[in-house]
Amino acid sequence: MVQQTVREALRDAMAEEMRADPDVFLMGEEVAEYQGAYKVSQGLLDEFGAGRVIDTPITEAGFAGIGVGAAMGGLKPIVEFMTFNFAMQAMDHLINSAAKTLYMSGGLLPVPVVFRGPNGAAARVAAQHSQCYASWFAHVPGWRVIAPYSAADAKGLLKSCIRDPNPVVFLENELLYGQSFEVPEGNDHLVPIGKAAVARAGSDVTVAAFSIMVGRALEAAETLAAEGIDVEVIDLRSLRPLDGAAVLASVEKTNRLVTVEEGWPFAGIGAEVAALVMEQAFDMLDAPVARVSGADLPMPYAANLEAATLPGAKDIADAVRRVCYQE
Amino acid sequence: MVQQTVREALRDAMAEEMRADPDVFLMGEEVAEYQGAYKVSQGLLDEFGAGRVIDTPITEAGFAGIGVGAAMGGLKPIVEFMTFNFAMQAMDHLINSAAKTLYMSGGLLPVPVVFRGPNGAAARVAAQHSQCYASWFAHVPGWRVIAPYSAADAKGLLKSCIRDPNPVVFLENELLYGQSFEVPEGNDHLVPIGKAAVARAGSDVTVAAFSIMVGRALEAAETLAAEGIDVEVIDLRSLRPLDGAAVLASVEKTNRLVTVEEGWPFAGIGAEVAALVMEQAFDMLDAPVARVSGADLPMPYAANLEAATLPGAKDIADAVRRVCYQE
Amino acid sequence: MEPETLHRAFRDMLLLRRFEEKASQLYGMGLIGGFCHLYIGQEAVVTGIQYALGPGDSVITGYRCHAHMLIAGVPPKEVMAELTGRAAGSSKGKGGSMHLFAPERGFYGGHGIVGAQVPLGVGLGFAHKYRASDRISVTYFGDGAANQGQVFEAFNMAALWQLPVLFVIENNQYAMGTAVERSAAVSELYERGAAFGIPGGRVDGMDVAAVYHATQEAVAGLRAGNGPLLLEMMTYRYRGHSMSDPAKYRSRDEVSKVRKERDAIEQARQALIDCGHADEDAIKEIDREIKAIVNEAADFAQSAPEPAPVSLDADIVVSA
Amino acid sequence: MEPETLHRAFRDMLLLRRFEEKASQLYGMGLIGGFCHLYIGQEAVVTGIQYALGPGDSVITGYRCHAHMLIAGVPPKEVMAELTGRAAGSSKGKGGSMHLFAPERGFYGGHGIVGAQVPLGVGLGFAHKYRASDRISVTYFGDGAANQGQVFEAFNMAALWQLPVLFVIENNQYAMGTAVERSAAVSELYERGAAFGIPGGRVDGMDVAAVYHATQEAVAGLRAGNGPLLLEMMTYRYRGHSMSDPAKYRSRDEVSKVRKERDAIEQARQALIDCGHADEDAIKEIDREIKAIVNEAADFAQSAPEPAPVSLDADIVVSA
Ligand SMILES: Cc1ncc(C[n+]2csc(CCOP(=O)(O)OP(=O)(O)O)c2C)c(N)n1
Ligand SMILES: Cc1ncc(C[n+]2csc(CCOP(=O)(O)OP(=O)(O)O)c2C)c(N)n1
Ligand SMILES: [Mg+2]
Ligand SMILES: [Mg+2]
Repeated sequence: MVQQTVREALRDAMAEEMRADPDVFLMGEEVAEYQGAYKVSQGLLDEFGAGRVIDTPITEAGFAGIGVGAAMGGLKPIVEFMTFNFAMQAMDHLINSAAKTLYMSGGLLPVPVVFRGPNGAAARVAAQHSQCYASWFAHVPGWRVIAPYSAADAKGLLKSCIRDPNPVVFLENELLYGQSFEVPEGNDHLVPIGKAAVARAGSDVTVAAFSIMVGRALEAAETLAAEGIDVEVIDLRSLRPLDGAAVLASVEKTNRLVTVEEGWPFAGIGAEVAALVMEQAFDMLDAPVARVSGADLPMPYAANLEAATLPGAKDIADAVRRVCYQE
Repeated sequence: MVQQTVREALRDAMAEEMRADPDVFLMGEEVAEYQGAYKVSQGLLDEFGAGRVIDTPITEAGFAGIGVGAAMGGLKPIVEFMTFNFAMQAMDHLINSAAKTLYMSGGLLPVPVVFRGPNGAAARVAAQHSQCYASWFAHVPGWRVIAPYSAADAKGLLKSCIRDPNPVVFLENELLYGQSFEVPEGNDHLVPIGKAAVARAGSDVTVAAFSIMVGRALEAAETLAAEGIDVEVIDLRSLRPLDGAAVLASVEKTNRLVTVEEGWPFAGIGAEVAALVMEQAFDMLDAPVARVSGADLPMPYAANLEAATLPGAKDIADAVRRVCYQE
Repeated sequence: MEPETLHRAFRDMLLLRRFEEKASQLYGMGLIGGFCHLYIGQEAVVTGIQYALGPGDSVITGYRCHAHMLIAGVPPKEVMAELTGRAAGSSKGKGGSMHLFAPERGFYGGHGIVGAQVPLGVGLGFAHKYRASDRISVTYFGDGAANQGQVFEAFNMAALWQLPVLFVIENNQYAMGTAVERSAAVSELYERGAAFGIPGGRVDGMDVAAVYHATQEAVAGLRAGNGPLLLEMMTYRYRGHSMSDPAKYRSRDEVSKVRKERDAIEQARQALIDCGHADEDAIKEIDREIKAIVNEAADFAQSAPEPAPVSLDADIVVSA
Repeated sequence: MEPETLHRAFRDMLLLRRFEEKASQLYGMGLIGGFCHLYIGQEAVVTGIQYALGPGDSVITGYRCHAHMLIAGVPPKEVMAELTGRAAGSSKGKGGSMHLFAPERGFYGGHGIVGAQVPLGVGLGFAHKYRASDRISVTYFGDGAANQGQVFEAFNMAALWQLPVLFVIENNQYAMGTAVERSAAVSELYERGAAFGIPGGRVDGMDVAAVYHATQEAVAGLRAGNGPLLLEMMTYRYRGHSMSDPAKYRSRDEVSKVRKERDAIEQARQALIDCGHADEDAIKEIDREIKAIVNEAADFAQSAPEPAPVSLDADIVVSA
């Protein structure tokens, strides 16, 4: 194991896959000479040259489409969105050109492209720069939607996604880029797409989270442990396909579930997990599933309002107490 | 009451509001000289002239943005998307420019624009032309999302939406355009935003649907009545704000719920309704909420595959029997 | 154009037309559903262009794509069976009229969203350059599509990176019911690349030889690495935008004038006869052959089985 | 430019600069968060343009918008309090640096998505024409934004409908770390409207008088109903793209050369002295005044209370 930031883990994942496969390349705004707006592509231009690490103009619809076209032509593009907020300009290519083409072509035309970049809120960047697209993307069939928390998962999943023959949306989190984790050494660390992980084993209640909220859930679990509530934290990691079996297995044990996401509640990932568990494990539930989410409003700028909008460990702990009837 | 098609009802709603308020105008592809790709704007060019019924080039991002800008400038634009599939090219303006601006401006800048057009599947138009955007739009705060079924609701809600000071997404259904309903006579038929309707009263089980699926649910209810199951059909109509109270009131009576939508299941409207009911009425439920939805795949073209993808009265009836434990 | 090539072009263009006429019939019989955009009138464009291409070149277009499939060499049966939504269709019945693909023959679809194929086509050109091959990408779009913002974004990147992309505007004068002057502030669409340094030219798209020669020249420059190029093909569609469009936005006279004076197939026929390469009998024989092919395709497409229900869940993703 | 106007311009430009310098300090102290894009270096552009406008004209721009607010006449306190996220801020603390608005003064924001303000600005122009007023819309965007597809879509519709829109490219040579030659296949951005019949011109954006006169002329044509126009203002930003950008993609020399040779404020100062309208003392007095205003704004912005927690749920929608 080595200690690495999520930023380094993502960079290494790309570098390793680019070394292994000449068809893999990276394009996006400021990915080359600037080394990435958030420095995720540090060093890649030097190592791979301007033919494989490519700065684009600020034209998301255009370069997302070019990425998809290059994938149709047999390459394996990694397309970085400076943040996924800007991917909204390219939404049609993500959904209609990338996710639907394999099916529309009866299997003739695979689209092995990875779209990656930061998703959700950073710090104080307000409404247009803070949206979480997890539930939008996961709503749509035809591709993989990934949202890792730890550096090890970021690396292992990104490598799996680059190798995967399908289009992928890979949702990172800017606030996690600088956070350090243990990462397995070497080039062959792969994490399978579609499998959740038990981030903390526990017996009293299940908390299902993804991305940065896994950290908040782990924090809450520590607090709750002191109160005698033993929380199992499931890191969903893959949102499509979602590892429903892992959630159900945990709920079978704990009989209680809290979902956590930073995005909006309405038809969010939490809604899906709650509906799924109700459908498949209604009789196991000792309490209604509780959803913790970002507040149902555009992200405000003011520090205090922003803090009130985003869910924290305290909100999670409160929800856990609620489903444990310990308020 | 007069007998009217949904197409006529929508046209009348626009014409009446345009007569009443000179700031209301219509823009979109083929809305003027062609009278609408689906003839919804029949006669409007003649009555209101080319200054208020405006054909645009095929540039959704551009004209959606122009519509939003005109609304910022104090007009009340109705922007028609030939279908909402093409609104994906304009998604950034719908979300970032329309839905978020009032909040970002601390209330200074309202955006009274209505985006309308057909949503979801028509007949045999395949994957890129058949997406249901209901859950995507309803996921996002800052606006109204409406999806009527009957001509009376189409008219009354569209009129309310044009008068509403907020941005609106108004989801129509191409297959309903030609369907006839009773519509109250006169210019003053308004239906309030945010209120569901009981499309059929019943006591055994609640079916919550919207748009074309209300018709399918009513069909299923007829079949089930013959079997002695008395179904209450709730027409959600407004998806944001969603009338959770109406669903809960019905479930309080029936203790059983089936949700129906033609879109994809994952994080759909059904997931939201199921999660909501679980949170707020867990103890009332005698069975897990069942979701009926479109299949989780891009829409296929072949007639038999398309039919297998979309939910029908039979699927709804099956789900009702399941939640009534009558299989 | 060599008489042999012209002969081949006449035959191919006739196939495209008869195929579409048959599709129109099947549509009328309810055997084809949804949108169905016929290529009738525009045959010279794909034909002249395809003849100037070689193996490994890639082609992409919008939803008006039957002809692009046929000229790429896909058997008419497979195309027609896709239109009727059968398992033997080129997309196994899942794509329909707008979503035809034959990547092994260099044809990348068949895309339903106006303008979206343009960045995709630039991506195909990117892949050629990335591989240091001399292959090129032909990216077709309509006069209406030419207003799409992503087209300009794609122009800019194609020019910045000097990609081997031949942009082809099939200017058939209308985008649905909108005449080009009503959708474009300036109607000289071939000049739209100028802001990015992309040279453009206008070609008589009803003259297969003119199309062929202009494309040959363009392709030579592209293979030499001279960067992207834009050709505006002046053409015309005789039918409505799709099968459901009565096309009331133009006069019958306008249509019949083009048909009479500029029809590509008629011009080719006349030229063949004039140069003595074929006589009326030979022409009739070709027509008979083509009709037989098209009828066979239609019979096949009507009798071929629908996709098996289990295929519903296939090809949503590639199982790794 | 009349000496009085130049005097006013000097004062206004100095306010814009000192305001930004103060914002930079507050950012360094952690009082301003998120992104913060300073306007330092570009002051002549908004100043010269604003002077050529009248009441009822509308203005819109991107996220680099502090100066646009100030020059529209919004009290510096309200702008600075928005930057610090306080209830007294122009957006009640909800928008922050990128989302400033003053519609009652004709300023429509303050938009965070590159290029998105361009169709919005055309919409504002549409509203003017719809109302048959002679008011115009000034739509600012950057050299990077000039590549955005929606800009071309907006050009086309503005030209088709002959809308009173003045498109202003603030070409400060860089889009984040990308020099204009690396993002635009052709760097003459003022020619980008040509494909739609929109005349364009280049203006020295470091010379407030040049900006003013070019805009005056443009506005006269716009008010007369001559249709849209495009001006490319050649300017420069001295600081990084935002507060977090160390701007290593250019040399110190490049920056200091512009500062030394083309600085708008220094040019105005020199001209005021040269024409005898002001002496060094008068200049110093102005600077003192401006500093006081800016300090007061900063004090206010630091001490003003945060938004009340209950305001979180206000203004999500207008309650009808
Ligand atoms: C983004 C988008 N908007 C609208 C449509 C509906 N639509 C399909 S084809 C078409 C007209 C396109 O005209 P043109 O580009 O000239 O091509 P042609 O049909 O003449 O070949 C329209 C408006 C669409 N498919 N995609
Ligand atoms: C659609 C979109 N893509 C990317 C960004 C991130 N971004 C913000 S500003 C900027 C550079 C814009 O440069 P330019 O248009 O020249 O304006 P300037 O910042 O120089 O004033 C970028 C890439 C964004 N906000 N929106
Ligand atoms: Mg056309
Ligand atoms: Mg710039």
